[in-house]
Order: sequence, then structure tokens, then C-alpha cells
Amino acid sequence: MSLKSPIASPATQTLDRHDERLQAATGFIDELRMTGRRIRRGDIGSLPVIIGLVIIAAVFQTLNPLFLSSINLVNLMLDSAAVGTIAVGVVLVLLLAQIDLSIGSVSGFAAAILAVTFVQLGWPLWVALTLPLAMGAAVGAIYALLFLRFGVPSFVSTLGGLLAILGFQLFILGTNGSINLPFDSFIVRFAQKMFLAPVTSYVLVVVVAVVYVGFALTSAAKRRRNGLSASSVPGIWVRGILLLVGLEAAVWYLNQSRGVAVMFLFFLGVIGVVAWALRRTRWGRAMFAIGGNVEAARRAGIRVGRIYLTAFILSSVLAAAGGLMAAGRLAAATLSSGTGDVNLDAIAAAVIGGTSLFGGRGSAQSALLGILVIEAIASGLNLLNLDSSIRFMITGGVLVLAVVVDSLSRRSRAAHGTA
Amino acid sequence: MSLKSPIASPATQTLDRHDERLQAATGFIDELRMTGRRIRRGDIGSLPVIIGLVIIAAVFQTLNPLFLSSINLVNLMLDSAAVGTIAVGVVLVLLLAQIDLSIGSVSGFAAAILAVTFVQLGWPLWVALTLPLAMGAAVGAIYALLFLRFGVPSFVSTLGGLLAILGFQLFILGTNGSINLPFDSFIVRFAQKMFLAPVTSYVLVVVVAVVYVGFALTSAAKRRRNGLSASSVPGIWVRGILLLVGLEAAVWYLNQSRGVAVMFLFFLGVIGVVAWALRRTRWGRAMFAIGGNVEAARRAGIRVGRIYLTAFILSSVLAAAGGLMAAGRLAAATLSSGTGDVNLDAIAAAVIGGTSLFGGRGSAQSALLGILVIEAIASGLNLLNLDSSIRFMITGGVLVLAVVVDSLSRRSRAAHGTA
Amino acid sequence: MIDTKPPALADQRPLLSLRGISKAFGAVSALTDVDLDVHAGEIVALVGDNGAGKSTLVKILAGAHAADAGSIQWNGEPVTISSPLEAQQLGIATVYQDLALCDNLDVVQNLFLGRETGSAFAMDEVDMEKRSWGLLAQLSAKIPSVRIPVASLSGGQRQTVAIARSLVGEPSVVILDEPTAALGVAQTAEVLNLVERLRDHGLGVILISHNMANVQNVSDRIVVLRLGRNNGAFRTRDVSYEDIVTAITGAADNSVTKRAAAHSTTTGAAKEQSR
Amino acid sequence: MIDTKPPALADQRPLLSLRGISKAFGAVSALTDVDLDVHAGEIVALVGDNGAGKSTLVKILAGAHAADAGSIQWNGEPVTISSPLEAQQLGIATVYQDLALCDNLDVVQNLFLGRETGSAFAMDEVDMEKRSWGLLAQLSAKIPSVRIPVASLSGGQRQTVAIARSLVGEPSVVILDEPTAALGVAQTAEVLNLVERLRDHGLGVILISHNMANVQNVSDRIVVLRLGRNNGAFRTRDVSYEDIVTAITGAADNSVTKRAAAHSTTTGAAKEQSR
Amino acid sequence: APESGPAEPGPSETTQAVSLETGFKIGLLLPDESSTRYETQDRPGFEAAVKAACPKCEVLYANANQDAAKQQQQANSMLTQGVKVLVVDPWDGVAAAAIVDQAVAQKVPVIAYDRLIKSPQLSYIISNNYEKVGELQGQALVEKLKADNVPAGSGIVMLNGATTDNNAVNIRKGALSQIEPAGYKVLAHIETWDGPTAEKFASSQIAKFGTKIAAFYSANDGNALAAIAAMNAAGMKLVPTTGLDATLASVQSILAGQQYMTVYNSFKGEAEQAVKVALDLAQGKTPTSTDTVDGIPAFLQQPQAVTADTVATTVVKDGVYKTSDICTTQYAAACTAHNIK
Ligand SMILES: Nc1ncnc2c1ncn2[C@@H]1O[C@H](COP(=O)(O)OP(=O)(O)OP(=O)(O)O)[C@@H](O)[C@H]1O
Ligand SMILES: Nc1ncnc2c1ncn2[C@@H]1O[C@H](COP(=O)(O)OP(=O)(O)OP(=O)(O)O)[C@@H](O)[C@H]1O
Ligand SMILES: [Mg+2]
Ligand SMILES: [Mg+2]
Repeated sequence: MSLKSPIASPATQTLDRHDERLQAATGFIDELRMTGRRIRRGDIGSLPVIIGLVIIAAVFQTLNPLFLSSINLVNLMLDSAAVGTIAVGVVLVLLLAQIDLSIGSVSGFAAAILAVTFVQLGWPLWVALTLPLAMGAAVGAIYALLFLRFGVPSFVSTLGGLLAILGFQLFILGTNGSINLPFDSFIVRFAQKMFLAPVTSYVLVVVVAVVYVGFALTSAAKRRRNGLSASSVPGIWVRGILLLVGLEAAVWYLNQSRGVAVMFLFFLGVIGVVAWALRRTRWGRAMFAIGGNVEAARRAGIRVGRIYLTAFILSSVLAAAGGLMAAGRLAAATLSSGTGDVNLDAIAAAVIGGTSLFGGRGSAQSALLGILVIEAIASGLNLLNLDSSIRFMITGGVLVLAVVVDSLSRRSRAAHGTA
Repeated sequence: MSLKSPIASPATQTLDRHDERLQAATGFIDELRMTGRRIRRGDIGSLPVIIGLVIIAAVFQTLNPLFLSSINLVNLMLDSAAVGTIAVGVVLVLLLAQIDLSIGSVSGFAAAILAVTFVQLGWPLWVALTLPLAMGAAVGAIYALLFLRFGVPSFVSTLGGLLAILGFQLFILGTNGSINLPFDSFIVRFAQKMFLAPVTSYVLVVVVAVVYVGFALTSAAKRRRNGLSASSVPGIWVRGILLLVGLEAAVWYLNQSRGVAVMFLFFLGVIGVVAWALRRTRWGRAMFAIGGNVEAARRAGIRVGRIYLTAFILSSVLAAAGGLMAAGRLAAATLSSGTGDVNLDAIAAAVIGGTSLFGGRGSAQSALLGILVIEAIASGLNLLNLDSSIRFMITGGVLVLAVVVDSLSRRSRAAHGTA
Repeated sequence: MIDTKPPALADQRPLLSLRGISKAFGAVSALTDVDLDVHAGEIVALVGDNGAGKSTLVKILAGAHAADAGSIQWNGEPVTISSPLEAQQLGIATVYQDLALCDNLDVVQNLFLGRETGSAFAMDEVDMEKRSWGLLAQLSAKIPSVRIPVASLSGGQRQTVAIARSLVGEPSVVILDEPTAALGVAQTAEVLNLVERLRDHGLGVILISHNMANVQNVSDRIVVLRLGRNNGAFRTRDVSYEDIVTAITGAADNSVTKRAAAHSTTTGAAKEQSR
Repeated sequence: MIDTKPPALADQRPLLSLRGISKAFGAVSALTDVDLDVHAGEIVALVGDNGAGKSTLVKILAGAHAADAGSIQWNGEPVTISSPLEAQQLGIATVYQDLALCDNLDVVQNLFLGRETGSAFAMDEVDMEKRSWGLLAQLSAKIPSVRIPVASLSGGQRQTVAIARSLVGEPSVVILDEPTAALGVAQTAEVLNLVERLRDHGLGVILISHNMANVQNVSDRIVVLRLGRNNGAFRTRDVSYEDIVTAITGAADNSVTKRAAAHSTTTGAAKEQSR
Repeated sequence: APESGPAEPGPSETTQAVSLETGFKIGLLLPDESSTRYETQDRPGFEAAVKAACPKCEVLYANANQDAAKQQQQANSMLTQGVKVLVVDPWDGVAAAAIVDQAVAQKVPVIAYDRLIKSPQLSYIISNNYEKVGELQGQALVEKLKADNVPAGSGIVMLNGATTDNNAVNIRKGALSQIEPAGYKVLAHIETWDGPTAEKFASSQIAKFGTKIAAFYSANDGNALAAIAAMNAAGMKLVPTTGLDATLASVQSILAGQQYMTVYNSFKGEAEQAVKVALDLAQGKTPTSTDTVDGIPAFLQQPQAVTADTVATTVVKDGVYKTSDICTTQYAAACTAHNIK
């Protein structure tokens, strides 16, 4: 009979590393080793989608060397911004296990409002840009109301919205059909012609890297002060320098062509703000909680209704913003604005990027990764000279393959029990 | 201090009615009273959607008295059959908390295969009809494989399928575009011209009523033999007679015009078979179990993979069948077959009928109710002469209203704790 | 029924007082005309058979369910508790039997859910993580990392997290619905210590448990529910184990007494402890 | 470590035998090199602190998880259990701690899930409903209706359903992971009776529980896990409550003994029972 | 008229000339998939003509699948690949102004093909006037009804194209300009390109108006087939039905006496003209033109009506379809009756 515990407790230093069953890194070299082990285990966050993206890029590059040319990459970024912005909104509703099928219609209606008020009625641009966003907010509020007061599932209410809002779009464009936006108007220049001056772009990258390092160092220090484990200081510096060099190189390459598009930066800005809101604010915490277990969130005293309301509103507002960006890019609002693949592309982007349809799992960044996959496929196929039928087949196939990479690794993660 | 229980146990008769906290009916009059109470509580199954349908019908009937004319109802039934059949397949994947976005493409591709093999290649009709169904089965099997082996979410794999299969459809129709199906071919007559002879239809209704009463009496007797509560015999007879009279009246009314369409009966047959399979077979039990809690189902020893496989296959096969019916109805396969509203209509029908997008809740009948709502709105609007912008707005609005009725009552059910 | 208030409290107004609470779910009446009082500085044990309606009563108090009939008084004032938030604002903290955790959130996030520290736009994660370790240590929890989703915790670890949650606010009544069901012996002891500490700080505690040893060990009063109705209320020190079981099961001759009789010949080892 | 097999079984081959089982979840090692034997006609209690790895071990046996390392022998033959179905086919019935019920199915449907009676194309609902009432009565369950979704049952009612499930098949080993955690006193007594009946029918039983009274009351052997490793195995009649608690917590001076000491002056009422 | 950017120098003057000998890239952008003509007629015709005139030239092709934004991306992609001239059949003639703007900025001339692009920076227009198409359909229908002695005041059901399609709007305008003055009433109308939707609508109108329907005005062949299927299903005597695109299915239907007419453009002629102009522009030459539209040199395509009597002299003569394609066993008798061999 053995009563003495055979296990000796190791000396522990931090609050969160005292459990002997836990393997954890304690220094920079150790961190590297753990990262290696994590990657081998498949526990690598959004890396797999990035790998899918790299594979897509490599294949298209061998098929047509223009694919990775800076000029094409600039186009790719411009093409991604509008639908990508819409996809960020989709991420928000998906996090709550809801859906928004009317993003396409809202984006089209927003473009129509912009064109009618700005071009036909000659209203000032800021009004013509604000009005569509207000329309989006109103639409989102209606969905939230229908859901919260009447329990109408968002699939149905937004399906109704899809149809009804398309009706409004046709109605206000009705007599004239499509309307051109002047090429020298702010919105068109923003979407087509505004690029950072090279110097500005290099400086911006430095600022980003400095902010990253500063932030990481401060919070590591704070963690240590509070007796918690933290990333090693050399590790932070190495990552900061890698970030700096990588981004500077990317920016330099883009500057070989037109440079860094302001609209793409705007898109990145939206992602940054939403990512912060999701991860660092109470509102974001509530979003994840509701997506994970709405009853538990309610019992924790979260005002569930308000969170739904904000998410639906933000989704529609971002859809409207995306519609304005698309209108600027096209320099027109047309009868078919928003009716094409916008819906499916935006939702697919969020899902491909790793946001779950069942709520509680996802990130703002997934919109970026997903839309890049979709637009990279489209752009790569545009560079090959294919029949539509073949183009459809390849798009479908590649889309699935890009996700297979992700899923396979997630599967291996599940086998290791960390899914 | 009170140690004796203050509660006296009432005499109990059946195994399942002995708990004193339970209010339960014990005779026919009692059954009626309980039903009344249930309705007042809002605990009324699919009745609310039916109420929504009745309201839609009443409104359109006042706007245009043709709406409820037998000729229009016959049209409505014919219009519902194809997409309704597809919606039945959608119900199956939704029950597993999966989705199938490629139903439209599969239906279009099925139509294309039919037209190419039957008309262009002159193959026998049975081959031309079987081949598309086999194609559907293969497509479904691929989705299941991608999901089970690689963990690709069905949203992504079927999105890929949507595109790839559309590519195939364009490819095989490529050189000629649309292909006409001969008006005198079986499939076109089936979809356009085949109606039950009046006598046959009346007899069929009698058979249905007799089978219902026989079945209900047998199982009630069996329950009583086993010491369980059962519906009262008079109750069964009353319901049987109501069923007989109601159906005979409906059939008589339809017979004022062309009568009961064989294609609609086929659709009803599909629903009947699937409803039986879902409620009375082990397979159906496993479907609900997986939809409710896949891990629990797996631990109960259910071969989860096989169930997914069958559901995906059935969904695609039913989509192909629906595509064939639609081709017959249009007497043609075109490049745009299946690309229109088929996807959204079929999924919406299932959801409006009450099938959950999150799995584990739904029924084959929901496809019928949902598609009737959708087609009734379309048909009602077709009888009014409206601009398409207005038409879109009304369709969207009415769709939401139809579901508000349902949701409101479900809400009241939830408040009474039986949701 | 005798007055079962502890003598010291007999004249005092109850902190929380329920009268005539009824609740039906569809055709099932879960609660019928139930009364309950909780005083400050008192541990009330709520016991009853499975399905007796204990959790339903708790959920009504916590604002998670609405009662069909009956009234609630808080410090003598009639109140309505129509949402968990309102219950929280009154000062009622609840540990639910089903734990009500968000599986996708990690331990820290669950502990502070709805009560995050730091500003609304920049939560103080470091502070919350540090305090989490403190809370968990109080309950002698064995959790390897507080930064993994609670979905991957063991049953007892999850329950510990749920209990620790109730310590985050500043409640005046704490309701614990079978808090020790999944806990190990050490953790159970800590929770019982905790419950006593709460009483000593003047809080009212409602403790639901099927473990009569624990109930008798810590509670001041015992309220019995049976089939959704009040079926007795006792001062703990006045009542024997057998009396409680009889009130719970509704008969002096029940599975428990039968089993005890059948085992009366077996070794006394099992009798040695009752903590 | 001494040989702890009951003397009658010492020469007998174990029905089920685990050797060197290890399992890690990400960075957490849940099990390290664990051994376990179960003989026919024997009740083995598996005890340990929260997060000790008991449920993980059970899930490996039940085919719900795959072990990273180690071997399983069934009747002396090496086997691999790669799915719950395979475990079932070997004759292993498991009651999981998280119950593993389908919330959207009713009681009858859950009880017979995967083992429906009648033909595959027309299940015999009447037969299943009738037998359900029989199974539930055995466990003296208080369930008003077997035709409501288990989501609407109380915690104890749900657990009763999960336990009744394991009686539907014809297993040779039954694994019960904290089966009485949410049960009332009467239901707990019935489950303990059931466990003894199973042993008397020659089945092997693995019982996980944090209730040492119950463990000592019914088990033949006690196996202790601590932090994912074997930490002692005892013949039940040879071991005292204090010894077990020491093996579980890893120290003779722990919360339990401290609390017991602190309460040694309180009324003896709590000592009266241990069922 | 849409505003445009600051007046830029005419593109054709500044294009760097290239030669037919060395070859160069030409971009061809077509609008959609649902009409068969683009992939089966225009694109092969265009590629064949290029091959003949400039064997070393390469045609880059893309189809926008009814999406103006996608067409813009495709145009950008072609500019990236260094095309010397763009031939654009716009999905949306207004939105495509942005394509012209971007191409001109990179000194690539743009030819509007088949549909007008509303941009003054265009180099050339090869147009198919969709209002004219509508007029042809309306006119044929009116003449047929008059010939059949259908009294004015009888009704026509209109199956117009989707409102989300700018061309459909123009076609409808043209058709109404013929139907309304002739005194025929529009009983009902719907705007869709979706076959089943058109079919359901037609069925409803048959239920509603019955024999009061004197004709179905249908904007394209797909809708025409839907109307005919609805009439067939309702057991109604077929009334005249119009169409557009001269699809094989409709040509056969016309021969079988089901559809009354369709409208046909000589895709081949249009494509050949486009190639000629494109090669000239790329080499810096100014192509001669017969017409101008808004001051831009233009070649105007003449759409033709096709009825059973003119099948032989239009689609068959131009080699759009082989006789063997049209005259399958089912349609053999009809072919002989209409002199198609
Ligand atoms: N949401 C619900 N819908 C329908 N019935 C319910 C619901 N919640 C509880 N019930 C029923 O109410 C009765 C009381 O349940 P409750 O959970 O309050 O019991 P309990 O006393 O907590 O039991 P336990 O000791 O098993 O936890 C049970 O019969 C249960 O079936
Ligand atoms: N799916 C999983 N993913 C990650 N970690 C897990 C997972 N399952 C269990 N663990 C970890 O493994 C350890 C052992 O858990 P297990 O559930 O086996 O404990 P237990 O002995 O059953 O505890 P309890 O008495 O609380 O039920 C715990 O630390 C837990 O966090
Ligand atoms: Mg309870
Ligand atoms: Mg456990």
C-alpha cells in the first residue's frame, strides 16, 4: 500500500505555471521549441488558411508569372476591400449564431442612395455618405427588433430584408437605371486613386512595429509584476523586428506599382477596430459569451438584447459601408449593385477565414483571410484564359481545397484534444 | 413539524399517467378540453404556419377573388412540387445541423443531363432519368466524404459544389444553350398534364382515411394492452371522419378545375416516405439524435458517418429529382436552370416550415408548409399587377409576417415552458 | 408546522421571502404554492427528491424563470425579479445546477463574465487573471491553466469555476444549487467552509444538496420540497436524518431505510465519516 | 505496492486490464502511465481529486477518446477500442459524467438510442415506452412523463435516465462515472443496490465517486488517481477513510482533515449516517 | 450625361503602336452566361477573326457572369497583362465607364461591343441597339396580331427582363413604343430572366385572363419557352410569343409553330467588325466609320427578326447552327416544310 505521493512538486515561479501537468515555456529558446511542437501538433491558429493562400499563390504564379506582380497585388487589395468590409459585419452576426442574408441588398441600396442623393439631387457628399450608413443602422435595428420582440429567426427576417431592400433599390433607381459617380468625386478617388506616398507608407510601418513592441513589452512587464508568466523580452524584440522587416519589404514591393491603397488601409483599420472591440472590450466579451451559450450570458447579467442590437446594426452598417466602397470602385450605382455574388462571397469569406456558423468562434481577421482566398482565386483565374464553365469548376474546387488544408490541421488539433 | 405527506396519491390507471403533477386527458371530452387549453397556451405544433397561410390567402383573396379559384390552386400545387421536393432534402441536412448550398446547381445539372441524354443523344428516358439521380447520389457522397474525412464544413464544400456543378451544367449545355423537352414525353406530361381522374381521387381519399383510422385504432389498442394511455376510440373516429370530409371537399374543389396533379401527389408521397423514415425508423431516430448532440449519438453506438452519408446523398438526390420535375414543368433545360431562386427558396421553405438551422428540430412536413407559403405569396402577387420593385418589397414583408405569426406563438409556448 | 426560525432571528424581518409561488411547465406543475424565507446570516438548506422543484424555485429567485403566481419580498418590500440582471442588482448571486458556463470562453473570462475589471473599452486581463488564481486557490481547485476553454475542464473543475463566479460580486444572498455534486473531498470541504464564512459575514445562503451529511453539517434550517409543494421545515439541530429522509420521500419505509437495514450487518468502515 | 486483488480473484484473469495508459490534451498531460484491472464479479472504485483524470480514463475505455500510449486487454486478449460502438460490442456499458443525452429527444428515445426494439423500418414505440417505465421504476425515478424532451428534466432525472440507459444492453462491464452526483437519497440507494446486483450477476463494475461513504459501502477494491498517475490501490475492507483521503489529496494534512478537526466539537447529528 | 474626369487626350493618338507581325494581346470582355451567344458565337467568331488577321496575336477572354464589379476586375486583370486594346461588351453600360477611364489612363483604347458604354473616352462603338431590339419584337407582334385580325384593345402579357439588367430596361422601352400606339393593352407584366418565375407568372395570367390573352410579349427566348410551357400545361391554344437571341431551342420551337419569332444579330459580322477595328486601333491607325454615336465613331449592328419563314435566310445562312443541329428527328418535318436542308 503506498500512501506517500510518488510525485514530487517542482519549484514554481508564476501563478499560472504551477501545475506540474502543464508543459510551458519559460524563456525565449523554450518559446521557440514550444512553438515548433505546437505547429507539429497542428495547433496553429489561422496559419492553415495562410498556408492555403500560399499554395494558391504558388500555383497561380507558376501558371502566370504576373500573379504576384506588384500591380496585380495592388488590384487584389483594392478588390478585397469592399466585400471584405462587408464580411467583417458578417463575422459579427455569425459570432452570435445569427446570419445576415441581406448584406448584398443593403450594400446595393446604400450605393443607390449615394448616387441618387449626390448625383441626382446634388446633396453634399457627407450627407450622401451618412444617409446610407443611417439606413444600414435602421435596417439592422429592425432585424434585432424582429428577433428580440417576435423571435423571428434572422435567417427569415434578413431573407425578407434581402427582397424588400432590393425592391427599394430598384424603386429609387427605377426611372434611370444606373447612375455614374463623377470620377473626381472623393468617393471614387478614395476607391480608385488614393495611395499612400512611399515615405508615408514606410513611416507607417515603423509606427506599427514600434506600437507593437511597446505594447507587448508593457503588458509583459505588467504580467510579471502581477506574478504571471509572460513572453520573454528577447522574444518580443525578435518578433517586432521580424514584423518591421516583413512589412517594410511588403510595402516596398507594393510601391513598385501604385503603392498602398488608402481603401485597403481603411479595410485594415475596420478590422483592427473590430478585432480590438471583440477581444478587449466588455462588448466583445459579451458577444463571444452569447455565441457560446446565450442562456449563460443572460444569467451572468449581460444585456443580451443590446448586444444583438449592436451586432445587427454594425453588420448592416458595415454592409452599407462596403456598398459605398464598391460604388466608388465601380464609379457607379447600378440596378444590379449588390445582387451578384456579394452575399455568398461575404459570408463565405467569414467562414473560410475560420468563423463558425454556430456562434462563439471567429475573429475579425477571418474576414481578411477569407476574402483574400476568394479574391486570389478570382484574380488568378482572370489571368488564365478560361471558359466560364471551367472557371466555375476550378473556383469551386480550389475553394474546397483551401479549406481542406485548414480542416486537416484542425482535425489533427482535435486528435490532440485542443480543438 | 409535519412528517406525513400532505399529498394523497390519486388512483392511477396507466403506466404513464401516474404522476400527480401531470394534467392529462382521460376521455374524448377531456381530450377536446385539453386541446383547447393547449391552443390557448400556444402549444400547437405547426398550426401557426398554417394560420399564417390562411391570413395570406384571405388577404390575397380579397385583393383578387381568383386567388382561391380552383384553377389557381391547381397551379399553386404544380408550382410547389419541384422546389418543395428539393426542400425535403434540405430538411434532412438541416436536421443534422448541416447545409446544402448546391441544391440549385444539382437540380440544374440534373435537368441538363436529362435534356442532353434524352434529347440530344436519344437515350431511353429511364436512363436519362436515372443518370441525374445517380449524379446527385455521387455529389452527396463527395460532400459526406469531405466532411467526414477532412472535416470540411458543409457550408464550404457545398459552396464549392454550387460553383463546380454550375460549371458542369454550362459545360454540357455549352454549345447549344437551352434544350427543349418534347411536350409529349413522359416527364413533360407528368409535370404539366397528368391529373387523377375524379373517381380515382375520391377513392384515394377514402383509402387514406381508412388507413388512418385503422392505424390509429390498432396502435391505441396496443397501447392499452400494454398498460399505457391512448387516444379515445370516439376521438379517433371523429378525427378520421373530419379527415375524410375535409379531404373529399378539397379534392372536389380541385376537380372543378383540372383536378389533383400527379406531380403534386408525388411530392406528397416523398414527404410521406421521408416523414415515416424520420419518425418511425432507426435511421430517423439517429438523424434526430445526431442533430441534437452528435457526441451523445456517437457514444450511443450510432454509426454517425453512415447517417451523414445517407442524409447528404438523399439531399442531393432529391435536389436532382426536383430539377427533373422543374425541367418537365418548363419543358426545357436551360443555362439558367437552377440558378435563380431555387437555393434560397428551398432552404427558406424548410426554415419557414419550422425546421431549425441548428439541427435536431424539424419535419418533412415543414417543406410542404414552407413552400406553400412562398408560392402562395408569389402566386398572389402574380395576380396583382405590380412593378417589380413593389413586388420585391411585398414579398419580403409578407414572408417575415408569415413567420411572425409562428414565432409569436412559439414565444408564448416558451413562456409556458414547453419550447 | 412549528415556527422554525432560529431563535435569534425570530423577530427579525427575513431578507428574502417567497409566498405562494407556483409554476407549471406545459402539463407539468413543477411548483405549487411554495413558501420560503431566508434571513441574513442564515444557511437554509433546500432539500427534496429529484424533480421536487428545487432548481425551478432557484431559477425563479434568480430571475431566470418567471413564476406563474406568488409574490417575492426583499427586505420586506415586494419586488418582481424579471431577469437575472435584476436579481444580481438586488444582490442575489446564484450557482446554477447546470453551471451556466460559456464553454467557448476560458476560465478567467467565465469568472468575470458581465463584471469585467478595467474600463469597458480596455478590460484589465492581467488583473482578472491574477484574481482568478486567488479565487480558485480559495476553493483549492486543481486547474492546470486558466486560459483554456472551460469546455475542456473536468466536471469538478467546471463546478469550481461556477462557484468561484458567485464570489466575484458583492451579494447579500447566495444561492447554491447542488454546489458540491461533482466536487472532490477536499473541494467539498472548502465549499462548506466557504458557505460558513458567507454566513458569518451576514449573508443569507440557500444551499441545495442531496448530501444530508453536508446539510446537517452546515445548515441552520432545512426546508423540504416534495412533488412541488412544501413538505416540512425544520430547525437543523432538532431533526434526525431519518426524519428528513421521511419528509423527502414521503414515507418512513423507503429505499434508504431498506438499504440501511439490509446493510446493517456490513463492516462499520462506511460509518466512520460523514463529511 | 501489495497485491490488492480480492483473494477469491487472485488467480483469476482480469476481465479488463489497462497497462501504461497515457493521454495528453495539448500542453496538459491528463494521464501518465496508468494501470487498472477489473475482474468479473467485482466492484472497483476509481477515486481521485477533481481533474485527476478519472473521466479521461473512462472515456478511453469507452472508446470516446483514443489513448496516446498504453495497452488494453479484454479477457487476456489485446484489443483496441477505437469507437464507442466497438466498446459496446465488447460488452462495455458506460454512464458518462456529462450524461451524453440528446436534449431534443424524449426519455424513451434516449433510453433506447441505438438499440431500438422492433424492426429497423418500424420501431416498436409501445414496447419501448412500456419498458422505459419499468427501467425507471427500478431506479425509483420521479419522472412525470417519458414523452417530454430530456432537456426539460431536472438534473437528477437526467442522471437517472443516463443510468437506466446502461441497463438496456447486455454488458459484461459497466462503468459508472459519478452516477449518483445529482441523485436524491432514495435514488442513490437504488443505484447502489443496482451496482451490487450487477456484481452479483458476475459483471465487472467500475464506479467513480467522490462520496467515500458510498465507495466504502459497495466497492471491493479502491484505485486512486492523483494528477493523472496511479497513487495507490487498496482492498476496501483494509483501508480507512483517512488513508483514502490522504492518497487522493497527496497529504495527510488536508482541507478535509482540517475541517473535520474544526468541527469535532459540533453536534454528532452529521455522524449518524453514511449511506 | 455622366460626368467624366478631366479631358484626357484621345487615346488613339497616344497609343504606342505595335505590329501585326510581332503580335500583341487583345482583351475581350463579355457580359454574361445566361445567353448562349457569347460563348458559342461571339467568342469563337472573334478568336477566329483574330487568328486570320494576326496569327501571333493573343486573345484574352473573360466573362463577367452578370456582375459589373467582376467585369471591372477582369478588365484590370487584362490591363495588368498588357493588352493593347480592350473590346468590352458591358454588363452595365453605365458602370463600365470606369473600365474605360482606367484603360485610357493606361493608354489602352476601348471598343464598346454590342452594348453602349456611356463614356466620351471610348474609341469606337460597335453597337447593338437594345431599344431597337424591343422595337423589332413589338413591331413583329403588332403586325402578327393585325394580320390575325385580333382587335385592338385585346391584351398582351409582357414577360420583360429583370429590372436589375439595364438592357432589359431598354428593350422594354422599345417594345412599349410599338405596342402602346397600336392600341393593344398590356394586361400584366413581370420583370425576370428566371424561367420558372416567368412560367409561374404566365400560368397565373392564364388563370386570370384566359382567352383574353392575345399574345405573350417575351423579352428573350428563355421567357418565351416559359410562356409556351405554361400555355401547354394549361391546355391553351398557343398565342404568338416573341423572343431574343435566336437560341437553338427557340429556333426549333419557331419551326414547330410554337414560338412566333425571335430577334437575331449577325454575331459573326459584329465580331469580325470588332476585330478589324481593334487591330487598327492597336496599331495606332484610325479606323474608318460610317456612323457616329455621341460623336464617337460607330458601327451600328442591325438586329433582324426571325420567324419560321426567315430561319433559312438568317441563322442557317449565317452558319450559326448547322442544319443537322436544328433538324433533329423531332423537327425534321418542320424543317422540310420551311425549306431548310
Ligand atoms: N424547462 C422545463 N420544461 C418543462 N419541464 C420542466 C422544465 N424545468 C423543470 N421541469 C420539470 O419540473 C420538475 C421540477 O424540476 P427541478 O429541476 O426544479 O427539480 P429539482 O428539484 O431541482 O430536481 P433535482 O434534484 O433532480 O435537481 C421536473 O419534473 C421537471 O421535469
Ligand atoms: N477535451 C479536453 N481537452 C483538454 N483538456 C482536457 C479535456 N478533457 C479533460 N481535460 C483535462 O484533463 C484533466 C483530467 O480531466 P478528467 O475529466 O479526466 O478529470 P476527473 O478525474 O474526471 O475529474 P472530476 O472529478 O472533476 O470529474 C483535467 O485537467 C482537464 O482539464
Ligand atoms: Mg435541481
Ligand atoms: Mg470526471
